[in-house]
Amino acid sequence: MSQIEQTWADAPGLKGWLSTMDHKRVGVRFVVTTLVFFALAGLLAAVMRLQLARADNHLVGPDLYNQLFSVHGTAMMFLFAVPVMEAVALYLIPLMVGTRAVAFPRLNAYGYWLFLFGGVMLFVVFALNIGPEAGWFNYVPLSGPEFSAGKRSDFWAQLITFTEVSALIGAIVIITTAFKMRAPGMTLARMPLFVWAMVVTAFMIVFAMPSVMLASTFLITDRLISTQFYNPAEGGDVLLWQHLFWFFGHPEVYIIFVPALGMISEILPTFARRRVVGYAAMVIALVAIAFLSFGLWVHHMFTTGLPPLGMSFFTAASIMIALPTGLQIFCWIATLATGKRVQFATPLLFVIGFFFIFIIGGLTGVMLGATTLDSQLHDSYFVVAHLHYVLIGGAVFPLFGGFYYWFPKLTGRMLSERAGRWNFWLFFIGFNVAFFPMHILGLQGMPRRVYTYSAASGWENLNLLSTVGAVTIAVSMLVFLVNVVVSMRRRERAPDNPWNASGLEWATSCPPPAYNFMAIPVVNSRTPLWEKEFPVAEVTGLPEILRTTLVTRLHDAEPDHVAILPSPSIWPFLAALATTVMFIGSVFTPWAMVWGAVPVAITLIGWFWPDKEETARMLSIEVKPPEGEARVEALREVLS
Amino acid sequence: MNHEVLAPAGPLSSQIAQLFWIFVGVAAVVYLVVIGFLVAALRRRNEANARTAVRAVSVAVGITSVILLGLGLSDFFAQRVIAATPKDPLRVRVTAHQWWWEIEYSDGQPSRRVRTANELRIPTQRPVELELTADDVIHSFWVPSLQGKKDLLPGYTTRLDLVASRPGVYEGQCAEFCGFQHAHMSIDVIALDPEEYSRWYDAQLASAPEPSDPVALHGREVFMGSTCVMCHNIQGTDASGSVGPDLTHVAGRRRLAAGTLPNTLVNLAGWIRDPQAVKPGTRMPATQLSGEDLAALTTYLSELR
Amino acid sequence: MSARSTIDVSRLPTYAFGHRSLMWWATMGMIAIEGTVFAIAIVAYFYLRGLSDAWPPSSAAPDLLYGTLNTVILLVSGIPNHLAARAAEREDLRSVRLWMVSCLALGVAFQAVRALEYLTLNTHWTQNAYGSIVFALLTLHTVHMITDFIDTAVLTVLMFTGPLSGRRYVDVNENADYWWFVVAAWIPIYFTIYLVPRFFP
Amino acid sequence: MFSRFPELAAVLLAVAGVAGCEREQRRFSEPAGDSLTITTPLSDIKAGGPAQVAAGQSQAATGESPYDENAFAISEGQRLYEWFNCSGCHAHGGGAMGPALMDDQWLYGGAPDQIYSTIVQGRPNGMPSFGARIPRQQVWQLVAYVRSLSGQLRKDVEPGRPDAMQMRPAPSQTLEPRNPGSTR
Repeated sequence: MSQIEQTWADAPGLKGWLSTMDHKRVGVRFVVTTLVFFALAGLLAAVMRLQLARADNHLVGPDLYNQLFSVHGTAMMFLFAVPVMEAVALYLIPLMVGTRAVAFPRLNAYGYWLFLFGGVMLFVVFALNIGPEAGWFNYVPLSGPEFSAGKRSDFWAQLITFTEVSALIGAIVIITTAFKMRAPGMTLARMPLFVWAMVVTAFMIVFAMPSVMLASTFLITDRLISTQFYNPAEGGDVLLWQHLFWFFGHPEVYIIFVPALGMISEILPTFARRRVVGYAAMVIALVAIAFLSFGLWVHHMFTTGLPPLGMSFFTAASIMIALPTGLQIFCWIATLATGKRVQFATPLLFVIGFFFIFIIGGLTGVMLGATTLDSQLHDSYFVVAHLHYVLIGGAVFPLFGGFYYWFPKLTGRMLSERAGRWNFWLFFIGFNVAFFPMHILGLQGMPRRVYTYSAASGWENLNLLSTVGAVTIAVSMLVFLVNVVVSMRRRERAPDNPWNASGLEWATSCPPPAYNFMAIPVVNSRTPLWEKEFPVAEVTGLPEILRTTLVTRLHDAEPDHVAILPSPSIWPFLAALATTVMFIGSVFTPWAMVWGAVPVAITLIGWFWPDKEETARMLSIEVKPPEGEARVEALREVLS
Repeated sequence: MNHEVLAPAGPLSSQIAQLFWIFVGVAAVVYLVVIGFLVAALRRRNEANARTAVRAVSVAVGITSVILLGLGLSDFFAQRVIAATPKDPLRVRVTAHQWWWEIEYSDGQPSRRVRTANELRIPTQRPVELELTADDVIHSFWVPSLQGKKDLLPGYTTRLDLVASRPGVYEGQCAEFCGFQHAHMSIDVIALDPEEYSRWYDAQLASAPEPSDPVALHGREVFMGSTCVMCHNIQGTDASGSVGPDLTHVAGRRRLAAGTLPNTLVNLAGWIRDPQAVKPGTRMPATQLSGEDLAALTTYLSELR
Repeated sequence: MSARSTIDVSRLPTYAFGHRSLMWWATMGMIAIEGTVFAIAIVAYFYLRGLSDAWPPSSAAPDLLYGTLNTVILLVSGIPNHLAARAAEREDLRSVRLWMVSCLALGVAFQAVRALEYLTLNTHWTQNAYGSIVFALLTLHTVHMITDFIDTAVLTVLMFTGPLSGRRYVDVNENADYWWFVVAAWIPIYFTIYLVPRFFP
Repeated sequence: MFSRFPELAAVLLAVAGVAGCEREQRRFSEPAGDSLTITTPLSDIKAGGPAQVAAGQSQAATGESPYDENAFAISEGQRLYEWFNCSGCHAHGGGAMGPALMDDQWLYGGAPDQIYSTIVQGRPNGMPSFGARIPRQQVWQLVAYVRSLSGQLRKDVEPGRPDAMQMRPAPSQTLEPRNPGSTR
């Protein structure tokens, strides 16, 4: 093993597995965990659809049904949609920007462990009949101390704490990696659109998550130590919860959607064999979506009797956000139109599926943005149809396209095209059969979250049809699973660049070595691998006795200094365990926050405390900033 | 069907239905055009040149913003029409509870205030202003045939105007998840001709009729002697519980248990004997009445027209 | 690999101060997140205040003494904090140790005063929404104060015991940034808890 | 250490499971008990006398209160306490016309079946007999709530604060030391 492989290798066995800092091992683990939660939440949806298949059905009682749809919504939103995008980004961004690791590997690992323990907690709690029962947005006073007995809503609030901290950590890691660790020459204008999308998403996470952090903290203190935030009789307010939740809630759905836009902007140009049309317009559109998404949360509250003039402002903002999304769609279509002949591989099939489904969701979204229509459509099955069209159509389809597209990079093997087509068509048809009838059910007056309905209501046939669609989706997910399992056992390895795409992630082997790039490439274009001469130059001289990578300046990606990355350590895993014990303990007694903080502090100090031997090696290669300054200036002339 | 958004039975809901069809029309056209361009882009032989493509994108964005502005304005004007405050409306106070609707007609004289539950009878052609509040959790009053929904919030009084153009039964449903029996919390809005409405209103003001035969009399004694009296109120008797629906004219109602069962003798008896079988989780407890007492009680209640 | 032009980065600095270092971006991220939490908590305070006809609804406004005293101590603690940051950039170990210890001393002082503040709030979190939001704001800041105090303490111990390398000075510099955040965040909270009920009922 | 981890986790899970399961059960209907022909026997209980079950057959079908560990039933008890106007005489546990329920002094016994009998049979000086008026399941829910007022139940099953004017710290108020003797 060469020196670099030795430095970047993890310890063998379980201890090595738990203390790895490799963003690829943590990334794959993260993606697999989110997919397991996706499958579990999908099963809950299947049970709900079976219960709703017939009128006055007794498959599931009201109490269990309430837990089913609450855990389905909570798991899909907090344990699948947001984390899977971050997991894919944490795997791909270092490869796409041309660096050897994420900015804060230990923090990244801690973020994953916390997410895993939070997710396991939710499903264990659901299995123990303590699952949340007031829906994924858990309106007060139903989720408050008087109307939700026991610990159910408390576990919901704690799950929010787990998944937020993990998402915020992911956001900080993504922003720092994308801004400070790009390959030399990759200026902001040459950054891949997926990286742009993830940076925009990360900023949305940073400014949206605190709102739900506060809301869930206020809820848990209301329930456990009798604060009065949501008690209308003591100065509290039930709408305070809705404002705080939806100020986070709407950016949340764009946090799920914007990464998917990034994925499409990576997949589609590869199959159109040309750069995306209007790169600058696309970036501005992403940023516009981020800003606008913070200005339209009240459209979830149109029916609470707020003053109509105020609501018209939010109607305008809700309708306006269709513009940047529209621009992205037009630019993609223009890219397809001006590219070479398109070859229909499975990733492109899923992107085309996105167009067909998401645009319907977008248009029904405009309808829901209008206050008058929203007064009829809000909280009916029309909304259930809309949210699935924009979430499954808008995020899950591009995500599956991304799986088929980046699967060879993650595992070194191609997914089978034939199974891919079966997976796509079953998913596409099953989805539309399941969710389009829900538009009509909503218009026929079927409200959301009803565990049953009477035969006289006339909703039976469409519900039965919808259940058939749901079963088809389940079958297509099975096909995907089989495809993954079979492909993993294939012998032949995928080439470095199977789709001969243009991104830097395809410049290294499949799967990439622990250090990603033996020599960090220098780029001078937005599509490096499609240039005649790649790489323009190579970075050499990075010390190999420690894990090092290059830190570059934000605006022009000129080399700035060498970063020494932390070595593998088990402390993040232990810190996550201690934090989990503290969070779950605080559901049963507030003193757990005090006593639980001691082990958390100890593990964090252990995580931070520098190792003697490693510090010695660090001192051996240390170059103080003043001495290195001259060297930096010299380099910059060479490059410019 | 009498609970459909697209089968309006009042000026307000037809305004919304009309606007809905406009939005659907525009959306359908936009969808077909965009998908048309997509399919063309996928199937074409030669490459379109980049210059025209970029211009096409900016034109498309321009058209999109014009369409969106148009839709936004159409909604704004429709909103102004619907939000216009009616003149001299019939005022009714609706209080939502966990899983039933308490209705009280606000009349100038307190003695003329009718109290009923789960059923709202209104005269046709006259605007009705509902003052909505909730006693426990958030509910939402939604009768699709007549108007959009409005939430009932603890600590707030929200307003909703209804107008029925023609007589008929218009079913509604609670639209905000409110617990175990959110699915069985529906309400009937029955529009009557003005004279028939005032006849019904005066009948509602009267106290409960005296039991006509010994079986009904025994039924009343069972009512007064068992658990019913703790929660329910019957005008003209000393049962004055206020936590359950008012039963003074329960026999005249179209459906029982907030729209769960049609109002028949068998359903009434079944509901009283074991409400949890019909609505698991409802706040009404099962009673341990013997068959004979139950029959007498049901007879007595069926006379409360 | 063909003999392509190469960039030799072997003698570049192995750490840097200010926004050039990765740690600065993590600290700024933390400050952005916690800043948003404080901002939304203050907005919630004014939202609840807008709903009630009297503010504070039933109790007296918090006494000014300890709150103001704590504001002064916090602002004063900015001085050693600033000097510690400058010393870290000069990598002058002796003065880094001196200023960090004085920061900790002031830290102990304002935590003691904070304990007294809790007693003079004249309300309780169970009393009403006013009491709840006032305790929430104060406790949010207190938690940040305590965690920052412990961070600084651990770093100070490290500065005495070692093992030290140049990078540790970057950590001291970033820790000073976070300390500035805790001081700066207190100003709007002080204004909201202490001055608003008194001068803007 | 790692090898024993699965068994340790399984045991922990089971323990948490048992505690969690009962607390979170939502029992809507109980098997209908005996018919409600309750006669109010004359009893020789004297206020302050030895706390024993009233003479005549004890109305309690079971010795142990079925809802001591069921959070849902206790919160239903809290609602019924308001609905049936128990607060009219007992205020919110502090006592007014009727005796206080938050302390550990019981005129007619604080054991579940004694409270059950007190509610069903009524007691001299104003406690009406609710035997015919309140179904058995609801009486047991009230019994469980009354016992939670005086801190006799586990911390995690106690109800939170009601969405009403603040009468007293909620039983689940966990910061105060648990000495039921102090009435506030």
